[in-house]
Amino acid sequence: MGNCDLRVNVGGFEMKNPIMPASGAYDYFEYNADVFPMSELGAVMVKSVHRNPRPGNAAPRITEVLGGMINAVGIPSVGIEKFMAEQLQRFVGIGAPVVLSLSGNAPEHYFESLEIVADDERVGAIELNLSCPNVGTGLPFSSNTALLKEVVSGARSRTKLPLFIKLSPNVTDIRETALAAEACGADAVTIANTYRAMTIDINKGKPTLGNISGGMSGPAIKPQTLFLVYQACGVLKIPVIGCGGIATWQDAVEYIMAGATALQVGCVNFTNPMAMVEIIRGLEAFMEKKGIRSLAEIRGIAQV
Amino acid sequence: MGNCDLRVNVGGFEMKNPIMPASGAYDYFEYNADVFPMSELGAVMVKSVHRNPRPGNAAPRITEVLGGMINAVGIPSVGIEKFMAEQLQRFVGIGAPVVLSLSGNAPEHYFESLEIVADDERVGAIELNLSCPNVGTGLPFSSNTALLKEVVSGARSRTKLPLFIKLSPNVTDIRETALAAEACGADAVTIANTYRAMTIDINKGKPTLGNISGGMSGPAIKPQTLFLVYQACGVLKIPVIGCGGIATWQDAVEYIMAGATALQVGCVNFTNPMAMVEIIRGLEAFMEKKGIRSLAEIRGIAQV
Amino acid sequence: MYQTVEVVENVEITPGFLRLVLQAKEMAAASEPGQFMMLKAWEGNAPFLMRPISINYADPVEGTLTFLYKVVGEGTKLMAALRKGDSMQALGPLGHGFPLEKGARRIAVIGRGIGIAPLRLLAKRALDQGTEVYAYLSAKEEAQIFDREELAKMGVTVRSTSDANVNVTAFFAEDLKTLPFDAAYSCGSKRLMREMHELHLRYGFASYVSLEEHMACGIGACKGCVCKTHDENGSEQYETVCKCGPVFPTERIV
Amino acid sequence: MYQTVEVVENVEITPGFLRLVLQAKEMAAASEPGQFMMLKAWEGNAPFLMRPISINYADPVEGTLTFLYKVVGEGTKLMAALRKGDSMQALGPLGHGFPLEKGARRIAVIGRGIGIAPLRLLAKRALDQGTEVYAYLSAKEEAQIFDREELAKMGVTVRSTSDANVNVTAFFAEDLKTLPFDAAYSCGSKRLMREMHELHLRYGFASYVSLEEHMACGIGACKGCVCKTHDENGSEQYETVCKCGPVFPTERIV
Ligand SMILES: Cc1cc2nc3c(=O)[nH]c(=O)nc-3n(C[C@H](O)[C@H](O)[C@H](O)COP(=O)(O)OP(=O)(O)OC[C@H]3O[C@@H](n4cnc5c(N)ncnc54)[C@H](O)[C@@H]3O)c2cc1C
Ligand SMILES: Cc1cc2nc3c(=O)[nH]c(=O)nc-3n(C[C@H](O)[C@H](O)[C@H](O)COP(=O)(O)OP(=O)(O)OC[C@H]3O[C@@H](n4cnc5c(N)ncnc54)[C@H](O)[C@@H]3O)c2cc1C
Ligand SMILES: Cc1cc2nc3c(=O)[nH]c(=O)nc-3n(C[C@H](O)[C@H](O)[C@H](O)COP(=O)(O)O)c2cc1C
Ligand SMILES: Cc1cc2nc3c(=O)[nH]c(=O)nc-3n(C[C@H](O)[C@H](O)[C@H](O)COP(=O)(O)O)c2cc1C
Ligand code: FES
Ligand code: FES
Repeated sequence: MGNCDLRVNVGGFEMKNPIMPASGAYDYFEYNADVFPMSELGAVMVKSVHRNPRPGNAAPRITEVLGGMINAVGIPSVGIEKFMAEQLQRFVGIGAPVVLSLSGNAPEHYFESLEIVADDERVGAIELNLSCPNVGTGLPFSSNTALLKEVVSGARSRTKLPLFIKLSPNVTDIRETALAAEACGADAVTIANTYRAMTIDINKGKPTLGNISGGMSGPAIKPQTLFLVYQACGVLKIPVIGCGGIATWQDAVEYIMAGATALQVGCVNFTNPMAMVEIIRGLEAFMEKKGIRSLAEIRGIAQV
Repeated sequence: MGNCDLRVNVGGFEMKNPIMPASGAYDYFEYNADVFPMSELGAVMVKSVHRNPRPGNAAPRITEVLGGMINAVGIPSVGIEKFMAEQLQRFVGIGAPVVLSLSGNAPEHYFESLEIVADDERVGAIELNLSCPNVGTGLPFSSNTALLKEVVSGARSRTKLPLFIKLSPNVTDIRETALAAEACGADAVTIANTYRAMTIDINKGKPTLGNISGGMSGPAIKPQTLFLVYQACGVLKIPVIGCGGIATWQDAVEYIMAGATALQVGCVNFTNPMAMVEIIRGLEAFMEKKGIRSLAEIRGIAQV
Repeated sequence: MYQTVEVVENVEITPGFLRLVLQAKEMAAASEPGQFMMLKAWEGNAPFLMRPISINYADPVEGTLTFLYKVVGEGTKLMAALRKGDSMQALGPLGHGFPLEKGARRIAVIGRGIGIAPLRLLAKRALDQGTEVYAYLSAKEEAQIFDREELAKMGVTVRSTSDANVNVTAFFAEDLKTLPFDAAYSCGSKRLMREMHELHLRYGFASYVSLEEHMACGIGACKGCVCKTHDENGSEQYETVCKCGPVFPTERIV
Repeated sequence: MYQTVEVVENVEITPGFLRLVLQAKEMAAASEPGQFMMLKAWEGNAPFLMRPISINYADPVEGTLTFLYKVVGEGTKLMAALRKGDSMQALGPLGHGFPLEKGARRIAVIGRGIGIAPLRLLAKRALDQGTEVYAYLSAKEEAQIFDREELAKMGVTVRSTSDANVNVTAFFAEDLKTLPFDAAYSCGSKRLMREMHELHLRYGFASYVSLEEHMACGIGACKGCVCKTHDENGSEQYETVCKCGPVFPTERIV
């Protein structure tokens, strides 16, 4: 190893390798499973921080499904003020840049949070989680192109940090929302958040989750998100961060061949705490074996 | 058994039990696995018949994924004239009513087909497959509400048979398309067709399927379609036919509790040819055990 | 710790219930009573999540961890198929277990059915530090009153019942009339917890319960496994069962 | 037929290749050479699809079906874990196998590696009706020239090679110079098929190949497993490998 270059540049955000956790699917600092140093990762992503403190949803918050899980955690949060004042400091010196995921219930929430963040130099990039299903119409922000544009434009004017927009997969055409984010100044789009889903407890005759429905993630949804990434990469100029069901280095290669620049690993971290490191090493070994010197050589080659 | 009533009425279409195959996922007459008589089923659904003869897509047409499969079969068809003249007759006397699924590349295709069908009395109901991904914008018909309305209204004026509209799950809000179908005169909606998805062959650096992407189905997508059915049942007056990943009687009960009136079993027929009969018997046993006399007693009880 | 560990033994002790022994030296050395492990006895992604199972016993000398488990679904069914020499994935020890005061004179451990599992290591540690242990055990059937002999052999005073009409906490209530207890611990039944909590209110001993919630990560990362508790000011909050628990003082539970 | 069948034997014959014998009386009685079965050696939905495996041998007296298979992925790995007495799901016999003319004097069976599997039952049925059988077998390694001894014992004239520089069809070409063949059958290699087809064009014997495609249903219902063929008028069409095939005359293949 060592001959191949895993570095990627995600809209101005430099990563030594393309792997970072997906927001909410690994809380590296406080809740470290202690299985590898965070410095191995291309970046560390924090669980979405809400504008205001929130308790999150009632239990049960998770349920298992074939090849994955549904969560209706509901973004419990200390709120952005407390996060900046008390928690961010702990990420300093971990050997990987930090991406701060922000969430809100209204466009102003994102704007206020960004003003509080004030381009803090401890933050490497911002990801706007526009896929929270509890806003206005009952649809995520990013499913409403007009609202999406409003938030992205407003956010862009309030931060100089690399700005990633995390999109919902529950849209008729991901190219429309991805292009809208690009047009409004996003540096990259993250595709995608979880898929709306539910299970029913047939003995109780009621939805299993406290919140009725939730977001499905895991290897079972990978073929769907992979296609969204493929579609978006076909029309975008800005980089795409692939996120959905990545469990192995082979999955990572599929996403890169579809056109993704960086990758987020979500709930597989729960079922294999070593997954991210195994993916990085597997990518390296694959490149070595195939004589690939940089990821750019294979990025998007599956596009027809 | 015998005390419980599995009969359902789907917008005027009577079924002795709620189970029928999903279109294209079991070709009962010609390609019978010979594992049970068709008369056990609530109805028999034929593979979508296209307006004109079509060869279908290039191989590979299918690929396996975790908990399901992706198909890009592309509706090979003898065309509606030949179907009516040569094939329909073979379904007469099988002991279950026949639902004829129609597909097309343009609204006129559906209209012409319905004129050719001419409310033939051998046909029990019509299902319009409006989820073929090769039309106009590259999106299925039913993802475009205006086009959907045009087709459903036009179809309604051309047939007196019970008319089912099969919707695509790849929409921002299934309630919008379901309500549009209802408003234009559909007798029921079938939710849903397959989810767009793909896999990439990392050794070749190319999409696995000949058609690049395809439609994913199977138990892995059940939690997503179940939620769509739940959402649609919350707003519709007409019945919903649930279709997505049904493999066991427990799945069937989940769909009925979400509000579905009838159910279609798709690709699980391939992996367990006895699945539909096992589901019917399991439903019966469940009702018996719980003292449920008719499916109406549990239909939609999970709605909150 | 996250390791591939070897199965030393996996035997059915009564129909549908097994004892699993794993070779896991460092994990055994680190284990505290009331902690649990996330276990995965299969390859691939179906079932998807690891399964939380309480540590029944940890032998730091042999370097083994013992679990008692009930076969309820797919995950535990696959676990039951493990044979000596097979390997599996294990993450842990996890969570905050049963607090045991150094100078405690006497404690009660109260469990029902498979909920008896985590009590054995607690009893062992208590006895080792000179604390007297009384166990009140119940189950649907005699054969499901797990560890009764093991506990008795260790020196625990055991009272048990499989009579549906007898509350095992009644034995505890009886003993409380004559004996002072510093703490009581329960697991496996909401009713046991409530009854123990009532006695706690009457007699003032410290009272702890081990809770269960569906878990994804087991380490506090996913926020999926919450229960409602009272914070210091008495207002309600969510706490993770895996990280803040699984053991909570009963007065904190809402 | 779709049945739960019992494993009589499942043994590794050379690393990575196994012989599976199933007790399946009616299926064995119905099996024709070149047909296949859809097999599922696991419960649940992962892997999802059944796996198509050619019938290597069918013994109507013992009521057994024999398969030869290579471990390539998850499905065949799970199949390899089957033990005597285990049960599995089987659907079949399926497809149109090798056409064997009643009065045929002499036929050639040509296979490479695991592609040799379906030839044994064909040879048996041919010999039974008094047809002479010549087998031309090749593989990467000697140990992968399956059924060589079985075929020889049955009375088949066997020529084989594991030399990468030798084409086993050259042996066939040699024999063709002196012996008339009524038909030839190949499986397991596109190159073998092409070479056999060329000889067919030269010598005029009937020439059949068994194809493989990824399959979902195995019975013609899903239209997933197509290959391109020429129809009677010479125009191109798709046919299902599972139902119209898996055996096709080589001149029909596009
Ligand atoms: C901290 C803790 C300690 C536990 N200790 C033990 C023990 O020592 N012995 C024992 O037999 N069982 C114990 N359990 C319960 C055990 O985790 C479940 O019985 C097991 O996960 C069921 O898995 P399954 O696949 O067999 O069942 P399924 O019902 O198929 O499981 C489906 C899903 O539900 C979850 N689940 C099901 N039941 C429970 C439950 N009661 N608690 C949490 N999640 C559940 C599973 O983890 C899985 O995600 C404990 C649970 C927790 C939370
Ligand atoms: C008619 C027919 C007869 C066959 N006979 C034999 C036989 O006698 N012995 C034998 O060893 N193999 C045979 N095969 C190939 C065998 O079906 C595959 O090797 C097997 O399905 C691989 O499954 P897996 O889960 O181990 O591999 P994976 O690669 O994990 O399978 C993934 C998917 O690809 C499919 N697949 C993979 N390879 C093939 C292939 N070559 N052909 C068709 N589908 C494939 C699987 O069915 C599955 O859906 C036959 C195939 C066909 C179509
Ligand atoms: C328990 C859990 C919590 C999550 N919380 C968040 C969150 O706070 N913010 C966010 O943007 N995405 C959140 N997600 C979505 C993930 O970041 C990711 O988009 C999704 O899980 C798909 O990736 P995966 O299939 O690899 O898990 C969460 C996912 C899970 C499973
Ligand atoms: C191989 C295959 C072919 C299909 N062909 C059709 C079709 O012709 N018309 C149609 O409306 N749906 C078709 N479908 C979709 C199914 O009818 C069904 O909507 C989908 O598979 C979801 O159900 P399932 O998860 O139970 O398979 C097809 C599905 C498969 C797997
Ligand atoms: S299981 Fe993830 S926080 Fe408890
Ligand atoms: S595998 Fe379904 S048609 Fe051949």
